[in-house]
Parts: sequence; C-alpha cells; structure tokens
Amino acid sequence: MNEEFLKCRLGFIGNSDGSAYVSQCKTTVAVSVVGPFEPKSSKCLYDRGTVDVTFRRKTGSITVHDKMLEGIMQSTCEEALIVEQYPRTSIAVTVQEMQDRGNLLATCLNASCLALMDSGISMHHLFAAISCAITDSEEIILNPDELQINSSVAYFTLVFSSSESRQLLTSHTTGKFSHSIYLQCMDKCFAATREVFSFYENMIKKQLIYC
Amino acid sequence: MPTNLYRFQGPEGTIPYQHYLIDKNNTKLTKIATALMKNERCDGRDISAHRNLCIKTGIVTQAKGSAYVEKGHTKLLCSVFDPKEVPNKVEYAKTGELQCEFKFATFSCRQRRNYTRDSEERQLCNEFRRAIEPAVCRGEFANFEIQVNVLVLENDGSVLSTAITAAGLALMDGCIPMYDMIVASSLGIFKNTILVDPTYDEETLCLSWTEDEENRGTVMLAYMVSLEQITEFSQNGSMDINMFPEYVQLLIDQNCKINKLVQSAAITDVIGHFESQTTD
Amino acid sequence: MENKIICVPGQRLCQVDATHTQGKGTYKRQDYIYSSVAGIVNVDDSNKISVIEVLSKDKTIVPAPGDIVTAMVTTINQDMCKCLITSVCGHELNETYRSSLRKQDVRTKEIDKIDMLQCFRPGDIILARILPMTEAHTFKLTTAENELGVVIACSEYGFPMIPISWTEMQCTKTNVIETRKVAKIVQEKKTAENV
Amino acid sequence: MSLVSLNEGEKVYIIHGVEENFRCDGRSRQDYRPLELEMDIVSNANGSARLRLANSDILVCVKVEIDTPLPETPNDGKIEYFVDCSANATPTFEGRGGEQLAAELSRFLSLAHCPVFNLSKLCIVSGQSCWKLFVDVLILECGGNLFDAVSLAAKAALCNTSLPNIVGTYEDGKNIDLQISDDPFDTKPLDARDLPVLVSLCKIGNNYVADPTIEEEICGAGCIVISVTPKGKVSAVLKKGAGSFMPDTLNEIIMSGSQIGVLLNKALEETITKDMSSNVCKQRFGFLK
Amino acid sequence: MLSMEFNNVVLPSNDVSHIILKGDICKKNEKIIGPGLKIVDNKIFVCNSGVLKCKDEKLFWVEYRKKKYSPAKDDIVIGIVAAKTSEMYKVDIGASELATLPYLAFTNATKKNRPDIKLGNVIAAKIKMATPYMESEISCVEYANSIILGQLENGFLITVNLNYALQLRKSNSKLLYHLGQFVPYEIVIGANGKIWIKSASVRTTIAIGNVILKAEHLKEEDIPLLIKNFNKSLNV
Amino acid sequence: MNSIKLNIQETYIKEYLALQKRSDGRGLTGFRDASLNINSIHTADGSSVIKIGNTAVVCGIKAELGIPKAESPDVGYLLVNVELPSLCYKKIRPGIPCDEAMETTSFLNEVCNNCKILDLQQLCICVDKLVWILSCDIYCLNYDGSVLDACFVALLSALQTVKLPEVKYDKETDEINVIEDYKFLKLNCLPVASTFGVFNDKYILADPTEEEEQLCISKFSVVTDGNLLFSLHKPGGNYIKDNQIQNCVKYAKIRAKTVHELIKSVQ
Repeated sequence: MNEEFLKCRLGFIGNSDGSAYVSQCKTTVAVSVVGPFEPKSSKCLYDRGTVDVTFRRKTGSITVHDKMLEGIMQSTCEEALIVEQYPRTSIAVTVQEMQDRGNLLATCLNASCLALMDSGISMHHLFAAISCAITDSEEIILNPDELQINSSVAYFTLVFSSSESRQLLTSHTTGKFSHSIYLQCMDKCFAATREVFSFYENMIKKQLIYC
Repeated sequence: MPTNLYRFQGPEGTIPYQHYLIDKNNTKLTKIATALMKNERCDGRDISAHRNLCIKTGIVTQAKGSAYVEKGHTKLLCSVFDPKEVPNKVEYAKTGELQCEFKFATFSCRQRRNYTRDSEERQLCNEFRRAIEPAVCRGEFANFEIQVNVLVLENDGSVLSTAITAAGLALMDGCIPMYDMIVASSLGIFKNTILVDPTYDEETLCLSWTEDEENRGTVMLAYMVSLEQITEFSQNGSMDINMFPEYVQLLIDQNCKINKLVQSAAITDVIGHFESQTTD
Repeated sequence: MENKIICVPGQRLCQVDATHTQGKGTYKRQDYIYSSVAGIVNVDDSNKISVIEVLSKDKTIVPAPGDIVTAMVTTINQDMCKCLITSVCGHELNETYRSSLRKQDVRTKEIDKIDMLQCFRPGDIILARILPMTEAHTFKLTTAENELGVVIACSEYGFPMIPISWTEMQCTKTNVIETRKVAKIVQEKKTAENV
Repeated sequence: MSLVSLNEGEKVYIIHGVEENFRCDGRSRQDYRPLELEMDIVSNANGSARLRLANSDILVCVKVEIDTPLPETPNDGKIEYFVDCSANATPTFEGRGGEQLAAELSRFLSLAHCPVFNLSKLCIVSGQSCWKLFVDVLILECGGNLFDAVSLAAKAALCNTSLPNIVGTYEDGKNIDLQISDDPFDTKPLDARDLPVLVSLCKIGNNYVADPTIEEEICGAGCIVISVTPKGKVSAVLKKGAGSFMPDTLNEIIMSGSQIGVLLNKALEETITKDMSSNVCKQRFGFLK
Repeated sequence: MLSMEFNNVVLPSNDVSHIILKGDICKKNEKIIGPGLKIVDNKIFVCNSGVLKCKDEKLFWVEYRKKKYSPAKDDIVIGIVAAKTSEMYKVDIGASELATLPYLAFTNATKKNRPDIKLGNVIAAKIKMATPYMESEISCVEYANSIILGQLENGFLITVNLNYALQLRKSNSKLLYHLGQFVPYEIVIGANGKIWIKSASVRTTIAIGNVILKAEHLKEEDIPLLIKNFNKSLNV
Repeated sequence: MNSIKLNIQETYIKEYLALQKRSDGRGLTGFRDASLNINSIHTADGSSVIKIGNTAVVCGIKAELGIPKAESPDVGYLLVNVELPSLCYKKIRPGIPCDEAMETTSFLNEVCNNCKILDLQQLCICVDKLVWILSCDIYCLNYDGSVLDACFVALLSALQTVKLPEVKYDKETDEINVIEDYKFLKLNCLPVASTFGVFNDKYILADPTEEEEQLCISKFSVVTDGNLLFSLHKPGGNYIKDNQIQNCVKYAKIRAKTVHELIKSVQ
C-alpha cells in the first residue's frame, strides 16, 4: 500500500462539515459529511444521533443493488461513530461515485471514514476496507483491478476496525469459495488494513500542519 | 432493462405463454357453460352450495390480529394493526379511520399483476373499506387510524367477499371493538341460473357479453347478521330489476350460513385461548 | 370453562336497566347491551349495579382524556417537553402516541419559576394525566399532582436513580444528585382509588 | 369531499325537510334538478357533450384511434375512460385531491358500460385491428351528484360519436394496411342508445332522495348508485359512504332507482334525438351564452 | 504500532491510558480529560483524530480540526436571529440546534422595555447554558470586564474554521495587530467560527475579511507579505 | 446505547443466555422447525410456502415470454424480488418497498448470480428473439426474524416446481406455438442461508426471532450448500470475532443439509 495506490484530499467541499475525495486505483469517490444537524421529528431519537448515508451514482439514478451498498455503508458508519454524543441530531453522509473501476465498495467505505475523520465527529474507532480476489488457482490478489475481479472465482470486501484486536465489521462476498480460503483472505486483509490506518494517520498529520 | 429504483424488472411487453393456449381455455369455458345449463358445476358442487371455507386466525404473529381464509382455491390473508397516529394530520377527528390496503400478489391471477396498485385494486379497496367501516366501533379510537391489509395469494373468484369475511375475522382476532361480525358472499348469474360463490371461470362467463336479454352478472353483499344491516352491495352485469329482492334474500341466507362457520371458528378461538391460559 | 358464556361481537347480552350497566368490551344500542369483542361474558356484581363486561384475549386501548399514562420524555425546551405515551392505566401499548407537557402543567405551585431542565430530562419515564382535548390533535399531559412526575430516570452517567425527595433523585452508582419533578410513590390502596 | 361543512342544526333542518318530502330547494324526494345538455360542442373530437346539472358542469369528449385487439379477445374493440377533476371544480380537488374520486368514477363508468356495450361493434379486422375509444370526462364544476351527471354526459357524447368509414384494406402477407376515408363527413354513427345512466339515491334519515346536492350528500348515511339501461335492466350497483342499509330499504331503493333511471333514459333519448334531427337549424350556445 | 507521545497524531480507538496516567492509576482523579478523549472501563481512548496535547501534566485533550460548533458554557458566540417566539429569540449560532435568547437576557431589559432586534440581525452573546438535553441558552447581559454584547450593526460576517477562530482569539495574534496598524477596525471573533468585522468603509471591511480568510493556511513568516499586499489594495 | 434496551439485554442474558437457553426454549445454536408446502398456488407456474417458526414466506413464479437483452441474446431472465408488505410487520408502512426489502432482494439476486443457481441458457427459446422470463416474487406473510433464510428455501423449492412447456418459434413468420410438453427446470445448486444474530462478543444466536433481532448488535448470514460457501454476509454493525465466524459456518453447513432433506421430502 502506498501513496500511488490511495490518494486523498480532505476538506475540499467548503459547504460541508467534513469531506474527502478518495481515489483508489482508478476508482474515485467523493464523500461529504454534514452535521450533526436538527433532523425532521420523525428521524429524531432522544438518546442518540442518526446517521443517514446516501449513495449517488454519477448517472444520478441508483439501482436495487446500490441500495444494498448504501445499507452496508450506513451501518458501518453508524457503528463507528459515538452517536450517543449527539442526541436528537442527524448526520448526513453523501457518497458520490465519480468513476468506478472495481473495488467501489471498499473505496466508498474508506472515503467515508476519511470524511468522518475530517468532520471532527467523535468516533469509537476508524475502519478500513480491503478487497481481494481469488483466482482459479486459489491465489489471493489484494486490491485487484477490474480485469482481475472479472476473471476471479470469488471476490471479497472486508472491513476491519482500527482496534488492536481483530474485529471484522463488514463482510461482503461474491462467488463460490471454501471456508479455508476465506480465513486466509481475512489474515491478509487484516494485515493490509494496518497500512490503510497509517495512511489515515499521515493524512491527519498533513492536515494539521496548518493548524 | 429499465432501471427501477425499487425492484428488478424484466423487459417490457412480456406475454404469458398461456395466451398461446387460448383455444384450450375457450373450450374449457364452453364446457363449463354447457354444464351449467344442466345445473352442473365443474367442481361438482351444487349451484347453491358454497365452496369449503378454511379459516385460520392469528397466523401473522407480528400483527394485532390476522386471518387466513381459503375458499376453494381462493386464498388470502388479512391482518390488522393497533390504532396509530394519522401522519400529517392537523385537525381532530371524532371517529377513527380505517386505512385499507388491498393487494394482489403478482402471481395470484391468471395474468401476472404489477407491483404498483392498479385501478381494480383501488376499486376493490374502496368497496372493501366501505364494507367493514360500519362494523367497527370507530368512536373508540378517535383521531387514530387502524390499518387493515389484505394480500390475495390466489384469485379463484369471489375475492372481495372472501376478503371481507377475512377482515371481520382479523378484526375480531385483534379484539378491535366491533358492532357485529361482518361476512360477505357473492353470486354469479349466468343465463338466469344463480350460482352461489362463483369461481374465476364462472365469473368470467357471467360477465362476458351476450346479445340476449337473459340475466347475467355478479352480485356481492356484505352483511352484519345480528344487526341485520347491509354494509356493502355491489352488482355488475345485466339484470332484471325484479330479480333483486331474490338475489338479496339469497345472499343474506348465504351470509347467515357463513356467519355460523365464522362464529364457531371464533368460539373455538376463545375457548382455545382461555384454556391455554388456565393450564399455564 | 363449561359454565361460562362465550360471545362474539354483535351478540345481545342483556337489557340495560337500573341494575345492569355496560362494561368493557360491550356497547349499548337501543336499550340492550351487545358485546363488541369475542370473549367470555363476565358479570361484575361487586357493586350494587352489575356491570356486564366481556373478557377478551387482547384489548384495543388508546389514551383518552383523564387517563393516567406512563410516558417517556423525548425532547425538552424552555416551554414544554414532548413525550411518547407507552402505557395507559397500567396496560402496555404496542404503539406509542405523541403528547406534550407544557411548562404551566408541570406543577401547581410557583409556575413562573419552573425550569424545565430541572424537572425532566430526555429518556425519563413519567407518570402523567391526560388533559381534556383541545383543538390541537396531540394529547396534552399534566404532572400537577403529587403522585405524578418522574418515576424512572437515569443519571448523566447512565445509571438508574432513586428518589430522595420531591425534587431530587440520586444516582445508585455515582451518588450524584440530580433534580427532577419526582412522583410521590403512593400505596397500593391509594392508587386503586385514583384509578 | 367538499369544503361545505354543516353544523348539527343545519343537518337536522335538511333531514326534516326530506322527511316532509319537501327539500331545501323545493324539490320532492324523487325530483331531479334542471338539466342542460349540449352536444357536438368540441369540433375536433369524434363526439362530445356538455352537461349541466344545476351546479355540476361536465364536459365529455370521445376520441377514436385504431389499435390492435387483445390476444384473448380478438373480436373486441377497446374503450377507455378517463376522468379528470379540474381544480376549478372545487378547491378540494387541488393537487392530488380529486384523484381518488376520479379513479372511482372512471372505474365505475367502465363497469356500468361494460356489460351493455357490445365491443365487437368496434372490430375492424378480427385479431388485427379494432377501434379504441377514449372517453375523456372533465369535471368543470362540482355541485353534487357527479355520478349521474357524468354518466348522462358520457352517454350523450357516445351517442354523438361517429366512427370514420374504412374505405379499403390493403393486405400484404399478414400485415394489413387500413385506408380511412379522407372525407370528415364520411362517418358512421356509433350506436350507444342502449348504454345505461347512473342514478344516485342518498339515504337521509329513513327516506332516500334522488339527485342529492352536496349538502344532502353530507347529511346522508350512505348512497346507492344504480346503473339503469333504457330497458330497465340494472348493469351495476355501487354503494358510497360509510352507512349500512336494512335489506328492505335496499330493495326499495333499487326499485325506485330503476324507475327513475328509465324515465331519465327516456328524457335523455328525447333530447338526443331532438338535437340530432334538428341538425340544420340548431342554435349553438357553446361555452359562453 | 503507533508510537504515542504528546504532540503526536492520535486516531480514534487508540488507547492512551499509559501515556496520560503513566502507570499511576491512583492519580487518576487528578487528571482532567478534555475534548477528544473518553474514559471506558478505566482506560482512556481517543475519539477524534488529531494531536494529543497536555498542559501542566494535568489537563489532557486532543486538538483536531472541526467546522461544526458545539456549544460550551461561557463561550462568546456570534449568531443570526432566525426566529421569534412570544418570550424569546431563536438564534442560529452554527450548532446543531438553534439557541434560545430570552427577551429579558439583555442588559437593562425589563418586561416593558424589550430589545428590538429583527430577524436576520447579527448579535454577539455569551453561552449561558449548554447541555446535551436541550437547546442551549445564550445571553446578552454584559458583566464587568466583558466585551460589549448585543446587536452588531453595519458589519460584515465571515465564517472560518473553529480552530482558526480560536487561534485568532489568542491575544498575541500578529495578523490582527498588523492590520490595525494600517486601518482602524472593530472585530468580534465568536468561538463558533463566525467573525464580525466593521470599519470605516465597506471597501476596507471586505479587504480585512479577505485577508483573514487568506491567512488561515499561511505560515507565520508569510503574513508580513500578505499585509503588504493588503495595504496596496487599500491604496488603489 | 439506549438505556432501556441495555436493561432488557442484561435481563435476557441473565434469564436465558447464561443458562444456554432462549426465550422460546431453543438452545443458542438451535434453529426453528421448518415446514414446507409446494404447488399450493394454482395460478403460479411454480410456488411454495415455507414456515420457519412463525416466519412465513410464500414464493410464486410466473413464466412469461419476452425479448432478451441485446447484450446477452441467449439467456433468459431470472428476476427475484422480495416484498415485505405492510401486513407482515407493524413497522412497515404501505407504499414503496422498504430498505430492508430492497436489501434482501439485492442480496438474493447476487447470490443467485454467484452460484449460478440456474443455467439461464436453458431459458432461451430463440436467440435474440424470444426467451423465458421467470418472475419469482417472494412475499413475506409474517415477519418474525430470519426472513432471508426463509426466502432462500422458498425460492429454491418454488424453482424446483416450475414446469415450462415447449415453445416453438418460427423465425420467418414470428409465430409462436406452445406445445403442452412440460419440463422441469434444472437447478445447479441449492444454496441455503443461515442467519445468526451476534448478541455480544460472547453469545451468537442462530436463526433469531424478530424480538431477538431487535436485541442483537449485528447480523451475520452464511449461504452455503453444505460444502462450498456462496456468501458470508455481514452488513456492518458491531464486530464479530473470528471464532464466532467459524462456529457460524459450521452450524450453517449442518443446517444446509437438514434444509436439503426438507426440500427433498416434499417432492
């Protein structure tokens, strides 16, 4: 994992409270965080804040499948935030796809995490998503490109938290696979997330120079 | 493929393969028609007999009350929920509202139905609501609404009357206060012959256009037996005015029969509940 | 079980007269009492007038003016607090109903000096009485009685508190004292009279 | 359905009036309010009619198109009803307010017409092409009793409709090309004299009234709409409102409704015939008069 | 994994108990935990990404970038009147909810002598009460030594990052001092990131606003150049 | 977390989980009994009703003819949609499908594609002209937890009952002929989903009821045919520990076998 692979700009959307522009390989997404703000009374919970993730395709319309991705992002983000600190409020996260060349879900999740960090909203933990593909010969490719995904027999997106112990937050898989190869992928992806977290740290360092 | 935000949808302009077996269907209808002229029905029933009624209450455990009713091949499920606040309401109302939804499952009819509500569902929903509204003590939950939902799993004729009977049972199962039990039944009239509880094919026959002056069509009546009140009456077809008293009387008699079945189901329910309570 | 009368909705139970009156699960129509739910007929003879009622497996109850309800405080501001009614007269509801409690209905004395934050906090469970309906369509509550007010509350740190006076509650873990409009716990006998 | 709201006193007044067989506007229980009908009012439609029943104002246009029949009914044409509640008619139709009423009206109109209207008259070539009629109903003003008014207007418009003549067919394998006559007057009238009209009877107190006004509709416990053909046959019955009926009352209402219906049909028939025959010297009023 | 010390970057879920407590658990009560840190089961965790700071071995907090203001008692804030009710104004101070400002919370205000502030007007106020349970309350009652609170008229309002606003409020801010050397102006910096500026002419006011916005991302040594350019633009 | 919810959770642990029991008498890893009924809906071309505990789901399949997609002219359509109508659960309002319905729909379609449940080529009648469109609609009748599991069983058993007639398509005349020679569909595999509720880092509940789902901090679904895995789905929520995953997979594989037997038993 290096700067070549993950690129990020923080706080580029002036009107939002936090934003991140992330490109991973060639897949690019923009995430903005607004809030906490006062929501409609129907969404208002007395003891915690609500998190609302909206996923937008560049074409504007989204499909049933995108709705599932949106759900995954929402519950992953919600779990990471200390929502109890923001009662009766809502936090809106908008994920805009700019270019999709594979690993979309992982990029979206990492970008959301960076945008949430930028917004200064209190978090329990950070999260990092890693995708990996398994070839016919049972080879594991981390962060595969579009071609490798299409020719793979299985393809996973795994999300781990930044806690020192191994905590799997989200798992999304496609294709057929055996249990043992899944465990191998978990090990590899978990190791890879540590690099993502150090990338996060570097981003914050850069950002704070001006502070 | 048209992108639909909510569901996976196929191409437009699909045709059910049964259309290419239309001749077979027509022969079947002709057969039923000729049999009916001899007062014989395709399922072996007497023309004045109901199909078997199978009642199960309380099967939707997540709802306040529910009833599953099977009448021949017609199968449907009705559930009711607790009174809740009417969204976006400003004024206070002295009577509660019934919020009804009448939905056919996509596979419930000969032709695949759409997900969105069509005009038939709307019409049935209106009639359905009007039929059960007089039976519910709406003053007891003023300013609130009770949701009554019907899902038709299979349509083999007399859907509306079966749905109303099911709603009566579901409301009772949910212990929603009611002035009376509500039951409904329907008739099909084909060439002056009166058919009790018509099937889908018989309904099609009764409503198909003919030149002659003979009576034909369908009649549906919802009735509160103890209070002797008709809550909903609808008719379609071409009928002589003088026949109406006969139809109405026949439907009332049928409703009394169904009411007995419904009542015994209700009583079994109550006994079952209180017995299980005493053994606890 | 054998000697009990089972009824279904719409069944005529008896005539209304000086000695018979309608109870729960029934309605009156043209001098007769009819059942409105399916259940077992029960005649309550404990008073001079026998009350005819029907015991059913479940009840359909909605809050009504005059009822004592349990509600949870959701939001507060200087003028009032918003609550969700969760049970009516001891009967737990499946649905919650919105209601509001205005500043002037918190207590009877020193209304000018009331600070809502000193009386309620979001998440508190209160006992309150429903006021008569006005044009507004949500329920208005009052706690202006000794027996009404906060019954269950958690302290700032999230631990349950117990009442120590009419205006104060103490955290069971941290011993922090917070102010509330506390409901006076009444004896069983007294509640029976109230209801 | 309307902004009109009555207090208890006003309701009692109306109910007592009905009991006396003397309604607020001086009618007896069975009387209709004055009707005005004008046909062929929209020149670019195949048939049209405008009807005023006291304050209710209805405009109906019929247009025809060539379509392919449904595979299950190769010999039948198609007819489609569409009701539009203009927001001008009553403020409650604003936005989506009129949608439910419009849907109910169009649905019931098609139900009432369907058993009587012979769709095979609209067939051109079996299984290949047929006429499709679009009956567009526009409610311009709502003054109560819309069902009756709409049905009268729709029947008049359909009677006024004429189908263009087909002068030739050109066959190429399985495709058929139809040649429609260029002459706009080379048409054949559509026979719609058998169509039913709707009669609404509103139950008020222990009596029932024909042609209820908005105020009477509010007082009523329920309303029965009966579709009656000129021959006195009933083609559809619908109940409106939340009330319930005793069996005898229901029978009585249906009986008297059918009698009113026959008379109404006759009156309409006469008006239509007069209108058609006096084609030459007919005085046109149009929308402004 | 991460070497954690003071003035180093920390991330949420980092356990910093060992650096703060230094193994001395009994002294826990002497330490004061500030924003960005939380205690769970006797351990101290980070909950915002930023730099861990410490003062006098007693106060600990995480310094992080933030744009959304969360009210804290006694902060001076600048707000815009958004609504009026029978007893109070509702003021937008950039927090998640509107703050309330009672009519009586003005110096010399009585029930009869109400302040006359219109919707959309800008006011400076002090946070009187901030709680997570309800809307925060602000007050314009002036105390001894306090700055002038109340309506701010004929000025210009800009919004900056919270951290930057805090930095400007430090009395040693060179930028504001240097600006004052060239042109006289009034400035009120709210803790909520809103800055109100007023000077003799609209032109200078806007110019000052722009300089302040531009200076956010500049290093200390570049500021003289910026001021120079500012002076030029004024004299055109 | 909500103090009331926390309270209920604690009581639940004390009263049941600590004794390795659940409120309905099951063990922690016990699944509810399932009953299956097929071909009960005569208007559908294939149908099944499954009850797992109180959760009831019905699946009906309608076969229609249509034109294939231009980019894949030789495959038919398999469209799976899950409906959670307002009648099955009080928290669902009538109107457009709720988020959960869409998420379940999307997940089902994804797994069907992953494991190639059906060779879509067998649905082709004439390349680029005519294919079968199988619309599988799954209606939940009673929402009492683990609806996803029920949807899978309903879909599989309904697909197995579908019989398609032979269709002849004449390219010259565009004429379609249906010959009443019905044939069953060929299924490639039988994926079975097992949902687990992660109660906390100590307890995992197999096949949670609605009440238990409310108490759990996250859900975890394993789709397997008893041998290979088709999906390990965890849509966010609180974390799951490694050994918990392993246990879930183990129980899911056993569950898959019993479900296979159930499906076999009704045919």
